[in-house]
Amino acid sequence: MSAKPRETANVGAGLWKATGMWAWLLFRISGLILVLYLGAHIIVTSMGQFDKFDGLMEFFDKPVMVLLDLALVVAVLYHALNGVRIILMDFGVGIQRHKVVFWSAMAVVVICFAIFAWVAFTYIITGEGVTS
Amino acid sequence: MRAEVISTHRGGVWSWLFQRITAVLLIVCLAIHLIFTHILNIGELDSANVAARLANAGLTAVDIILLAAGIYHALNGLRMVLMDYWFTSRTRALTLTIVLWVVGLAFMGYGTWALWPWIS
Amino acid sequence: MIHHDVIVVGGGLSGLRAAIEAKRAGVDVAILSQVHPGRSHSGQAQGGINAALGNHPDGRDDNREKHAFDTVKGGDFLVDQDCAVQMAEDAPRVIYEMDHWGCPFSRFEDGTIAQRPFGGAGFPRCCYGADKTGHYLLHTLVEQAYRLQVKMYVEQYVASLIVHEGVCQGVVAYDMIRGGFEAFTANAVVIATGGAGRTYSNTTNSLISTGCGMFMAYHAGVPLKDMEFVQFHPTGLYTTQILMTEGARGEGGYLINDKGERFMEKYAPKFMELAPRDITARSIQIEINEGRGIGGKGYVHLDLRHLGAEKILERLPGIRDLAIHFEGVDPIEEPIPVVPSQHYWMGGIDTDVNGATVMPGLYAAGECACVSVHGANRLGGNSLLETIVFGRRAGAEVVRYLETLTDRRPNARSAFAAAQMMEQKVEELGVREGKENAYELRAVMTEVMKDHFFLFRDEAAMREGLERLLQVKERVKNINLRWTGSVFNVDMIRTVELEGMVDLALCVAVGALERQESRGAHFRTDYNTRDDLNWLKHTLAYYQPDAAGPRLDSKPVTLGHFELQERKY
Amino acid sequence: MPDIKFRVKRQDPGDKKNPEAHWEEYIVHYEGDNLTVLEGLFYIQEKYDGGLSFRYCCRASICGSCGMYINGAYRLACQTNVKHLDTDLITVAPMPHLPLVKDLVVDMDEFFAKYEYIMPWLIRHSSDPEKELIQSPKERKKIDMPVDCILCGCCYSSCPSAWGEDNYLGPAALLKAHRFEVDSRDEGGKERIARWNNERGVYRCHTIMNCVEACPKELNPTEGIQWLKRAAVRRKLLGKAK
Ligand SMILES: Cc1cc2nc3c(=O)[nH]c(=O)nc-3n(C[C@H](O)[C@H](O)[C@H](O)COP(=O)(O)OP(=O)(O)OC[C@H]3O[C@@H](n4cnc5c(N)ncnc54)[C@H](O)[C@@H]3O)c2cc1C
Ligand code: HEM
Ligand code: SF4
Ligand code: F3S
Ligand code: FES
Repeated sequence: MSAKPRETANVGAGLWKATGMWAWLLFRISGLILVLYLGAHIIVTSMGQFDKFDGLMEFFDKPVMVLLDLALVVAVLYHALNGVRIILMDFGVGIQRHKVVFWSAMAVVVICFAIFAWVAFTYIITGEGVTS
Repeated sequence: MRAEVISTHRGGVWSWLFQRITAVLLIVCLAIHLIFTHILNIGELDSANVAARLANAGLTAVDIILLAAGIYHALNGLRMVLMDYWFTSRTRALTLTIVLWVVGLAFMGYGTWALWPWIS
Repeated sequence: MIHHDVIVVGGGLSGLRAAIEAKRAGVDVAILSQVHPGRSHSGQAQGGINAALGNHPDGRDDNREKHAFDTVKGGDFLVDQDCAVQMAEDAPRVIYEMDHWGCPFSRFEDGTIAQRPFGGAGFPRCCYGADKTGHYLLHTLVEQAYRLQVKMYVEQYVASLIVHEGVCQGVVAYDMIRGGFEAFTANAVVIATGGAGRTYSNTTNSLISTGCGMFMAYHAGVPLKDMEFVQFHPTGLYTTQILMTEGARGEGGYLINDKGERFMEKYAPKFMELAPRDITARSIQIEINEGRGIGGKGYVHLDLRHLGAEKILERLPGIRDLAIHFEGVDPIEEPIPVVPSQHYWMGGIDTDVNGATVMPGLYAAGECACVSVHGANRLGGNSLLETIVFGRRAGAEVVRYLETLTDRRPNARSAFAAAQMMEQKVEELGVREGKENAYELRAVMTEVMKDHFFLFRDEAAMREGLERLLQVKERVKNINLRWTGSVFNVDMIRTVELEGMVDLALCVAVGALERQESRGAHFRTDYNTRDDLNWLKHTLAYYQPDAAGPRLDSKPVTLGHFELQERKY
Repeated sequence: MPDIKFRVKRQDPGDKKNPEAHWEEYIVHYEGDNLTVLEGLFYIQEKYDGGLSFRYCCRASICGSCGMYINGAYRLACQTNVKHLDTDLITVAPMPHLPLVKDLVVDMDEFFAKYEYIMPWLIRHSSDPEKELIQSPKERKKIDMPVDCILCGCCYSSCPSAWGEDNYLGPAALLKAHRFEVDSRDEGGKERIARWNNERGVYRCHTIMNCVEACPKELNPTEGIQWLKRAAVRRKLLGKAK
């Protein structure tokens, strides 16, 4: 028979292999982390009222905390860029090729993160900010 | 049929829409906020520094928007997550919404109060 | 025991249309179906549905009269002409109604329903929705049934009729999801269970087209009409016999033999590939038999490549998918290997133009019925039309019948007894000592039908075939059921079915042997011409509980609208 | 000719002795170079175990009966040629996250209840013309994708939003809503909108896209759902129906 072996039916990725599934799970988790952070952030900021702010800031400037900050940055970046992808899809953009859009967004995440990491490590190593 | 449970739910377009609008606001304001507060001032964050930054009316406005949008977005996001798991019925969902609004408004008040001394 | 005024057996197009019509008249109607109605066999239909709408630029002169004539001629004059006229008359109306109900027909530029040429028709009158017309029509009717809140009992396998003193009063059904038999009583029953294609091993039909309704009625004493007329479609996929619609040729596809010739030139110079199905199918088979199949093998090519990718993707996307998935051939790049395959059951339960059978309270519509609008050979696009036209008429007739009834209480004892009988029968199947295997027997039967009662028939071969069928019938008595669980027992259904299918096969065999002429799909090499003097009549087959085969009788064909003439294309 | 091994998930919740799920293996023998998974299941039923239950009807990928979870992906058993799975072990399981009836048969009642709930029929208020309703090819094109849905339930089973005790309408029902909302002949905006424009309807879709991945007809339910969300906003802000 002249039949060429050819991909038959849509052989989708299956539940736990699908990009969209992980994208969503991580998005949800990052969102929740951010909610917790936001709560903490408001409370910390309010410490200015009680004159504890500077003490706390010094605490946050410790390298360990800066590393934790970086984790937060990942969460923010991931959430923000995947959020952009979702909003694009709300406009009907990229529904046909959501994976391409997803990985492009991830590339932007990596780039932004690199900038943040550079700033942070400069600080950890030299103890000085990039602008000063 | 369980499908009938759904029929008690009404609307949802506003919360959906505002989630997007606040997201857009967030991405703009957050970028400004992060760059000015964290990148440019890494390691030097103290009350004087923050006060100096907040003396700029524009940046203050950004922070206030950030606060409002952030709280709405965060709590509405939280609501969306919770409504997937336990707060499925109309009554539960409604209770959740009300509670979150109260919490949100409280935080908004508290957050503004916290920002106040910086500004004045 | 569950009661409804009307029970419709089968959720295909005809069953749904009948139920909708009755429901609209305010009658309490329920559909019982072996599968969810939206999964019925009707959804497989591809090509289209005929109606003389005159939307096509080349079809402006088309009219109902011409549609009726094409139908009669296509059916080799075995058609009851008044019925064909009625069908053509009703056609535009039911199509417009389907459109108003939301059927997504394809459209012409001016926004009217698109039509394409189809085999045996003088004008392009086949309304279509891409190449998924059946799917679209079926879903439209399912939607309407939901809208009207027609009660649907889904996944109920109907196993027998409840007959009380010669009147049909309901059915006995096996509940596949919960298990067990249940009697459903009713004042009228409409059978719409579709064809019996699965009695052949090489069929385009779905796996549930086993003719249940036909043999239930047959066993209850209702005659089956014209069972020897079985349609073979020219173009089924070589390996799976999945249909490549006539629409593919309607859109301009070629049939090509090994030498690269468009061989239809020889057989139907005027209509070419669009000759009626019996003629085209036989032509292909002759090519294959004479060694001009592709590479000498048993198939020819259906070539669509010259239509171009754009047209194929727009008009025949489903065909392309099927060819890719099931044959590994992309019609845009390669010709499709096709063979003639069993396709349609012209015969069926003998009914009048309103779907009424000889048994009071029992109605039939769709492929399982034989109003006789297809005669000896159905034209493409006419059977979808038949299901809707006659489903509607049967639904209306049932309502009229209910009005004439004075006593509306079905006999509970008969119903109970009928349900119990089925239960016992299945129980007995499970404990029987026999060693026959239902699947083996099914394979034997379907092969016999394919080998002995296919496109070309002759006395000797058919005698042998009949003999073998009788053996199968004998052996069926020794089947024992291997699995007796109560829920979703497919094994049981397939075993129970087999018994009835053998009876249907016997009707085909006996009828075909008896009819010593060639007419439409029934072609005998030993009597290769039509014989209007002796055989312009319908065959009726009656069940005989004590004999192996049916008792045959005949019935005149209604003429009066069109002159008999030789059938040339 | 080739043999291939099938691993089938079996479970008969009604069986008192063995109600638990378990896997069973069968060797399926076939001739030629084509065997669909559905044919394999028939082979098992005929040769090994008549008790194997599964749905089937058209064997031509149009009726939507045979959606299953085959080798870790949603597929129609009849449309899946084992040769294209490139392995000699075929794992067949029922569609996950739906109530099980037996073996490969899942309960679709709720799926259809939700389908019915969104009013999947053309709603019209003006009186119908004598002939067809005029619909241009351009307008017809808008429903090209959604009308091909075969209601197989793969997308519904795959969507995390619909799992568990949640009452999310699910991609298939919403795609149907879209199919009618975009149909130029439909006038049912007012009636239907309340059915899908709510927290158990379109807003429960988090654009996870599993449904797109799962659909064996390669449809895109998400596209329809997103269209609906936009339609709801348009209606709220601009008061426009279509
Ligand atoms: C591949 C293919 C393509 C076709 N294309 C065309 C075409 O282009 N144009 C055209 O005009 N015709 C076409 N036909 C023919 C046409 O599709 C059928 O004749 C028509 O659909 C029959 O419809 P029906 O309503 O009579 O029965 P079906 O659609 O077969 O419905 C039968 C119903 O009965 C139910 N049922 C069966 N047995 C039982 C039982 N024991 N208990 C309970 N329920 C039962 C089934 O569940 C089903 O719902 C095609 C046929 C095939 C096979
Ligand atoms: C920086 C820019 C941000 C963008 C572009 C963004 C975008 C989005 C979008 C589009 C959604 C809706 C997803 C849906 O409907 O399924 C969403 C959900 C959510 N967002 Fe954000 N967001 C941002 C920042 C934040 C922040 C700062 C927080 C927390 C404080 C947050 C918390 C959440 C949560 C908890 C959800 C719900 C997640 C879910 O349903 O799975 N987001 N976000
Ligand atoms: S959208 Fe696709 S997966 Fe979902 S029911 Fe329809 S055909 Fe099946
Ligand atoms: S998987 Fe579900 S959440 Fe939305 S995109 Fe598909 S319906
Ligand atoms: S059997 Fe119909 S889709 Fe597979």
